[in-house]
Amino acid sequence: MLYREAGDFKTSYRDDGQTFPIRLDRWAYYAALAVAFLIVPFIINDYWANAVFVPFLIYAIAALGLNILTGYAGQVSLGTGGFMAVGAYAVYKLMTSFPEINIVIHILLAGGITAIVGMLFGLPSLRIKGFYLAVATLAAQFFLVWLFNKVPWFYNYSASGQINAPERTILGFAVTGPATSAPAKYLICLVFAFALAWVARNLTRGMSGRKWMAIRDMDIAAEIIGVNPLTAKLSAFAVSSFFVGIAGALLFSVYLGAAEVGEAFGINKSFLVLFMIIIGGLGSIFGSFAGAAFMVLLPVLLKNLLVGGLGWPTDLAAHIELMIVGALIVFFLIAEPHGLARLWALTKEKLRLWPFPH
Amino acid sequence: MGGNLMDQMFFAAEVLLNGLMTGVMYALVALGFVLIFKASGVFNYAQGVLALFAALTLVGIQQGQVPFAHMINAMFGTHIEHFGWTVPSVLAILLTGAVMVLLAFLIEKLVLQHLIGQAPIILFMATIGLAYFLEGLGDVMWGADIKNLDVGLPQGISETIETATAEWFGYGFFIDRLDIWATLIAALLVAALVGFAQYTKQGRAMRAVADDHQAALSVGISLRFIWVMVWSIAGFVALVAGVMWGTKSGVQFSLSLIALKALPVLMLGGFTSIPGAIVGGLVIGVGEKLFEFFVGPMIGGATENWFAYVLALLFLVFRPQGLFGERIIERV
Amino acid sequence: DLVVPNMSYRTGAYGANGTQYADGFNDYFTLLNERDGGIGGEKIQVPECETAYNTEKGVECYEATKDTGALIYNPLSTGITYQLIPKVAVDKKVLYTPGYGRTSGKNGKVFEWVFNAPANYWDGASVAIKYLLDENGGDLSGKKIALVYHNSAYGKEPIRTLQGLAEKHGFSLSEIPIDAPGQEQKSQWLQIRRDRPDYVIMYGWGVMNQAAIQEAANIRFPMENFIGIWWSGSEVDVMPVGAKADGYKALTFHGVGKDYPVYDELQEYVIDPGKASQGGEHVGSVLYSRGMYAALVISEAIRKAQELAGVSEITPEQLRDGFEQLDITPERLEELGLPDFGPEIKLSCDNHGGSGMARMQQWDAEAKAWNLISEFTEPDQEIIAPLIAEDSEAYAKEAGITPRDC
Amino acid sequence: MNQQTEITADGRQIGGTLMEMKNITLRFGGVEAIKNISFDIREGEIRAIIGPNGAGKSSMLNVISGFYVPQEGEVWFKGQRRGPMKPYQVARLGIARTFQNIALFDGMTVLDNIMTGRLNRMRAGFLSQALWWGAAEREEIENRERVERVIDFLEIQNIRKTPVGRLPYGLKKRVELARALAAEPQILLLDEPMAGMNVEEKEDMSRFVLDVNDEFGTTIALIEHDMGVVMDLSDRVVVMDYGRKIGDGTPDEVRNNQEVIDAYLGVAHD
Amino acid sequence: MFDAENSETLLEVNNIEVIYNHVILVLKGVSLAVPKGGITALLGGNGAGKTTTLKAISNLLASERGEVTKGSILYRGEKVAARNPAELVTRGVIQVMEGRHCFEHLTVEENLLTGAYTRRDGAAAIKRDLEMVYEYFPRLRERRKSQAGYTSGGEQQMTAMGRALMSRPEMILLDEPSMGLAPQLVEQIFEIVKAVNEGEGVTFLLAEQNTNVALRYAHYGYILENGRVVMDGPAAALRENPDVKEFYLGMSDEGRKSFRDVRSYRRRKRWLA
Ligand SMILES: Nc1ncnc2c1ncn2[C@@H]1O[C@H](COP(=O)(O)OP(=O)(O)OP(=O)(O)O)[C@@H](O)[C@H]1O
Ligand SMILES: Nc1ncnc2c1ncn2[C@@H]1O[C@H](COP(=O)(O)OP(=O)(O)OP(=O)(O)O)[C@@H](O)[C@H]1O
Ligand SMILES: [Mg+2]
Ligand SMILES: [Mg+2]
Repeated sequence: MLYREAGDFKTSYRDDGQTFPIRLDRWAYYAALAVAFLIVPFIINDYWANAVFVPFLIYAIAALGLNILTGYAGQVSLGTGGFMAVGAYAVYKLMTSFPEINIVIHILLAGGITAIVGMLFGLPSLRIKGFYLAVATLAAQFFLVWLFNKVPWFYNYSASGQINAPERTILGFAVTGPATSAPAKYLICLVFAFALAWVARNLTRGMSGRKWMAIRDMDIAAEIIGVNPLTAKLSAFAVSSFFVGIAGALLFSVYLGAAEVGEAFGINKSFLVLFMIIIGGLGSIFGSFAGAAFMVLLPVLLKNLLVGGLGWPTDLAAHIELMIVGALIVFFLIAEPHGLARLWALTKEKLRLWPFPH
Repeated sequence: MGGNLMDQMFFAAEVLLNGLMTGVMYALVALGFVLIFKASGVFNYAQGVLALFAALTLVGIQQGQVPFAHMINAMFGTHIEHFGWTVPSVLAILLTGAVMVLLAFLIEKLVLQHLIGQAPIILFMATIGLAYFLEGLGDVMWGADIKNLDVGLPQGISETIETATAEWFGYGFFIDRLDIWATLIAALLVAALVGFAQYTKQGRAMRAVADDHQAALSVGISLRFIWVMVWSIAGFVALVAGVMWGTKSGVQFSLSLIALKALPVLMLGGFTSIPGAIVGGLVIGVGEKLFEFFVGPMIGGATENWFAYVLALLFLVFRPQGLFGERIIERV
Repeated sequence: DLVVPNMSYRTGAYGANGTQYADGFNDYFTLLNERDGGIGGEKIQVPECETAYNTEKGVECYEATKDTGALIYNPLSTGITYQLIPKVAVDKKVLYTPGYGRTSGKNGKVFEWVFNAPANYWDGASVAIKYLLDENGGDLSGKKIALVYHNSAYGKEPIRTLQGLAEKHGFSLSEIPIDAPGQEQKSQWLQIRRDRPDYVIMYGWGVMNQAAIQEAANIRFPMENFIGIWWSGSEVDVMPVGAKADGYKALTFHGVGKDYPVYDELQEYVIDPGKASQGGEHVGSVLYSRGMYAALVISEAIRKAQELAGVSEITPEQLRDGFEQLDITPERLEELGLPDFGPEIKLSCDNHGGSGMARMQQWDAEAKAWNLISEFTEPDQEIIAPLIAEDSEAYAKEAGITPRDC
Repeated sequence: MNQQTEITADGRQIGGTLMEMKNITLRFGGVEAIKNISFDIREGEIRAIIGPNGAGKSSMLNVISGFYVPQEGEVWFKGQRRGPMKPYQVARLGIARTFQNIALFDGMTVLDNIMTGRLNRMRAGFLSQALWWGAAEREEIENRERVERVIDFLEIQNIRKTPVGRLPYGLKKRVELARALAAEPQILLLDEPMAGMNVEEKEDMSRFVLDVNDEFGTTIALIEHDMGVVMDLSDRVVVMDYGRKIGDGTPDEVRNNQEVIDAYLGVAHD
Repeated sequence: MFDAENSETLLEVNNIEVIYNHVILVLKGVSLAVPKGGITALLGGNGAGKTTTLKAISNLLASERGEVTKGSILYRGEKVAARNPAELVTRGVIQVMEGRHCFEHLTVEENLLTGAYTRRDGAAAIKRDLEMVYEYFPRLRERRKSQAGYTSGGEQQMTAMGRALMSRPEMILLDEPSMGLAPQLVEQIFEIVKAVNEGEGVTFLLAEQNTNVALRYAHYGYILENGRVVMDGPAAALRENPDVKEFYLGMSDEGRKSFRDVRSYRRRKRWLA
């Protein structure tokens, strides 16, 4: 038995409610945190930051957000791209209108603004359910993109409608703008991802989380036992959009530095994030990270393998990459419909019994 | 001044009419969705890509392209492109139909079979995976360049209608001949499909499967057969949509994006209703054209992408299952 | 070796267009390598990286190649260009965006690392209007012109220029946006059918182009009065429409067809030995020529840089200097096997965009060929120059750049 | 109207009218599921509703819990007419229930399911929950203690952390009861709590129902098809048939009512 | 009258093990024999594995991520595992699932017709059987045009049974037919089971919680607990067994005991020792 919990007893309800009740898990978690905060920043370079770590962390935040809405509250949304755009444009307007205020506050405010917009578009969820709702959220996606493209105020009347992130600093280190160093980018995203994951964990283990899950699992019954569907659904939309808005703000300001709404926040973004949570695992915080890692890393790996390793022409590689990504998605869904998180949990369950089969 | 007003009205009528026709084109794509949703509860995102794949295959067969030529050339340094023959349209369509059946068979065998009883969202995701795969496959098989699709469907303004209306009303209406054909074909398709679903044994079995997979299995309905059948039909509908849209704007990647235009149509018509797809298509087509035309200029245009969705959304707020969708049975 | 990455896109919605451009770009460098052993004795490496016209993948490509000694980038995407403009200033890489990108990149005082010669979007708009002025005996007053544009940063670029020109020349301008991908343009073209503008100018890309040309044909809009920017004027845009596209016009800033000596050499050194990019399927097409032309300008700048620096293995800084002193004269073009292929390109520290000259081409559907129908024409700098100054100043302010002295 | 407090044979106290249904009529399209039915529920009693399938029993429960809104009639609770209310508002009045086709939250563990029963008693603000600071954590632990008591009571300690989806039917029913009990309701509505159970399990369940009624004085309204259970447990029985009320009274009265025998029991039950 | 001694064995379950999700072991060696023409009852508490056994027989486990890992199931001497559910239906085995599982959006009549899906003997024969089903369940005739989703529990149960009959089965696997039905309906359904059994010669294997009724109608019974068969015998014998009486029939020596008087601590079951 490699993985044991025998001897790991809880003596209070507080201990019993902690995030990693099993000691081994707790250690693994602390070790991962230590590596992420204390080691990676010193060895990261531009390529790793920009191609892997920063997008991974930002998408993990977005995935967390969508997972709260879809995985926990059961409301499928395809409007993630649009909400990310709200975050991006909000932070852009805030950055350029109040340059003297710290960027962290801007990013948080951008999340707040997105939360409000999210609630607005969440209103139909009271009537519309299932795939009808999913498709209805596309209205948000397309409308928001159109709005940011159309109203010049949002992009400060620039000729082409592109927005550019000016340089902003935290403690004297640039975190946005072209001069940002790789560790700075990485760290700000890491701090946000870490803090938000913690918040998500808190919300989902408490009463809010239970209300969301109740609505997800059986909305009528939830209402009859006392869950107010209005507040439960709207709060899910709000929290989810808050996360997604922050992800959008970071994506634009820290990662891309410049963005054009239709291109950076198009419908593909919505699907990408949805993929992440499904591959990672609906209703799982760990799954959001796992899914984001998978979807960010896979194309990079495949590209390096097919073009760099095998020397195939780029277009052939790109097409085959599409096929492989598609096939892998299907494969994963077949192998474990509940995502990487469940796969991991099952592995642990098996390890616990190992070497016995049942 | 009066004449001007009349002109305005005629023009509005013209926009409306063209909206109807465009709606039919959307409905063609939506129909495939409905079929698959009805029979398996699967929200098939890959329907658009299926249309692209069908159109690519059709052109490829028609022009005697060597499948996977690019890959073969890249691997073996050869220079093959074409077999050097062309295939008549009708035969090519039949062959493509056969390919679509084969594809349906493979999809069932490799994907759906393993996902029986999973949550709808999982199935939905699987179809997105499928969409990626087919998109890549289509490109690898037939190349990513823009292709011309010509199966002899006429295109361009119908001059008969233009001159006739010019004589009657003093205003020549613009109607695209392709749209007229699309309307005819769509009407035929819908009539056939409705008859099939409602009045045949297999159609009933298909609806049974949609309601309850396990129960369907328990009465001896072979899910595999029903799914292969439905996906084949959907593949055929995709082929029709692919031919129409391919004739209209060439066969290339963006063809798969028409799926996005079909979604609001579905919402409005109801995911499970074949006539709903048509009616939804008409409402969306007319709605978005009129809106773009009358309101669009005031708010900067390019409203078509979102307006259809907002229209469908508003509509759903009042009727959550769409116009003709099955009422959602809510009991505890 | 000199590294010139080719950020290409051969997949996705614009893959059909990107493929041809990328082939031309690759093949010209292959030619130099095969025929001359590179430039100044240095072989050119052209690692290709697929962006799928997607900004994030573009960033990934940039980051993946920038530490491999890359000198210069040419992403063929306005979106990615905007992404890279701030980055290249920090990493000190040259960004070359012929005929696309940020128009005000022309201002070398602000955009030290960006070059967009020989022409930009605003030049295109102005040249198109000049062409129409010529056709109408110098007077466009009272005429109606419609701009059909890709509803994105790229498509919106010419609006201000055209508005300025409309005011100056007294024509009326109506703007008709088309959302990507743009397969369905019925209502827009019905509107055009009703409004009967005298001319339609199009800034499109991808499937939008052919859909527009198809719709124009459907409503029997006279093709001679329909003018596309250079990104709306390649074979892939007109071929699907067939015979009805005959007479459609588009701008270009380089020659068309295979009637140039350089193609013989390409045949000999690149295509026949089987070294052509992707089998040489597209040699001679408009977009292929454009990719090749971009490669040519880059190689000339490299040559100049080597000459100035006195070393063959140059740095990006030296390449920038090479660009700033670049002078591709008609004679030089002739030497390169492309007589009269492009306008003279003479750049300086403050002018990174050249003269902005462009010419008109017209589609002959029967011969399936583009024909040049006008000479290189200068744009109306009176309108454009202030706009460029204004836009680059705004950028300088936003990004905290103090313009260089030149 | 208010009845006198009574003491039953086995020493339980039954108070005045707690809830009263007055002339309820409920229609679905053309179907009249409930036709002008009135009855009352007294504080502390166990009130059974019986009737053939499709009689409208569950619909009646749904009316009480506010899920169906009757076209006609009034619901009185604690001497006051209940205005139009959403189901979750009704729940807050202290009415909890179980469902005929188990309506547990399959994706959650047993413990979380039962904790949802307490959601109306947890008031911690959103921020506090997000930061797991102050009220949120305190409340969580307080309520957890109460829930643990319910868990002990129903003897389901060993499945606390199991996701309910995996549980066998009987245990699910028990968890559902636990969830309802956790809300510490005034009235507990049970829709066929013993369907699909064998005698042994029915005995267990009966014991729980009786104990709840006994120990907490909870009023119980119960739908059940097992006549043994109904006759043994309930103080009074309402009989419905095709939406009509055909009988109302003590078990003995009901079981000897010829109309009830014809419509429902089939044969006279012992 | 059915004669268990001389009847051939139609279905044989040999020592099967079933595992869900590769980890949850549910059946731990179950063996049964179902004689042709009889009514065999499968009794046992919640989670004993009755449903699982029936699903293993009709080969419906795959869609629930369950699999038979050991043992074999023979129907007319032929391995069931080799056949898919549809083929089993054509061979005469049909299951009425627990919880009814009607097709909600189909009308009652359409539901019944789906039962005839596998039949090849023509529309007239199907029509005749439809009439037969309406004879057995007159209530269904009244509701034939309503969507099954809106019918009451009893009507749904009847629909499900009628649907099974429509396939002209040789053997029906009936999973908890009495659940949630009014007492008089329970009797009625079992009367119908009996009538069908005697009239059409259909063999029944029924899983029931309602031991009382089940043992009154069945010929033979198996008691399942915790994935094992703990007792079996002719129904009459089981009815008299003191353990069965106490634990499954709720009788004590003095006759039926009241639910009010249940003891909190019961005698331990003999077989759980
Ligand atoms: N939401 C609804 N829409 C339409 N009809 C309904 C709805 N809910 C119930 N009915 C109908 O109302 C009638 C009463 O149903 P109800 O569920 O109350 O019966 P019941 O007495 O609980 O029966 P059972 O003992 O079978 O549970 C039935 O005919 C049913 O079909
Ligand atoms: N799909 C499944 N995945 C995991 N476990 C399952 C699954 N289905 C059933 N089980 C477990 O298998 C055991 C036996 O279940 P089964 O449904 O066969 O019992 P049963 O005897 O029919 O009980 P009941 O009388 O409640 O219907 C139970 O413990 C149940 O939790
Ligand atoms: Mg009921
Ligand atoms: Mg069972």
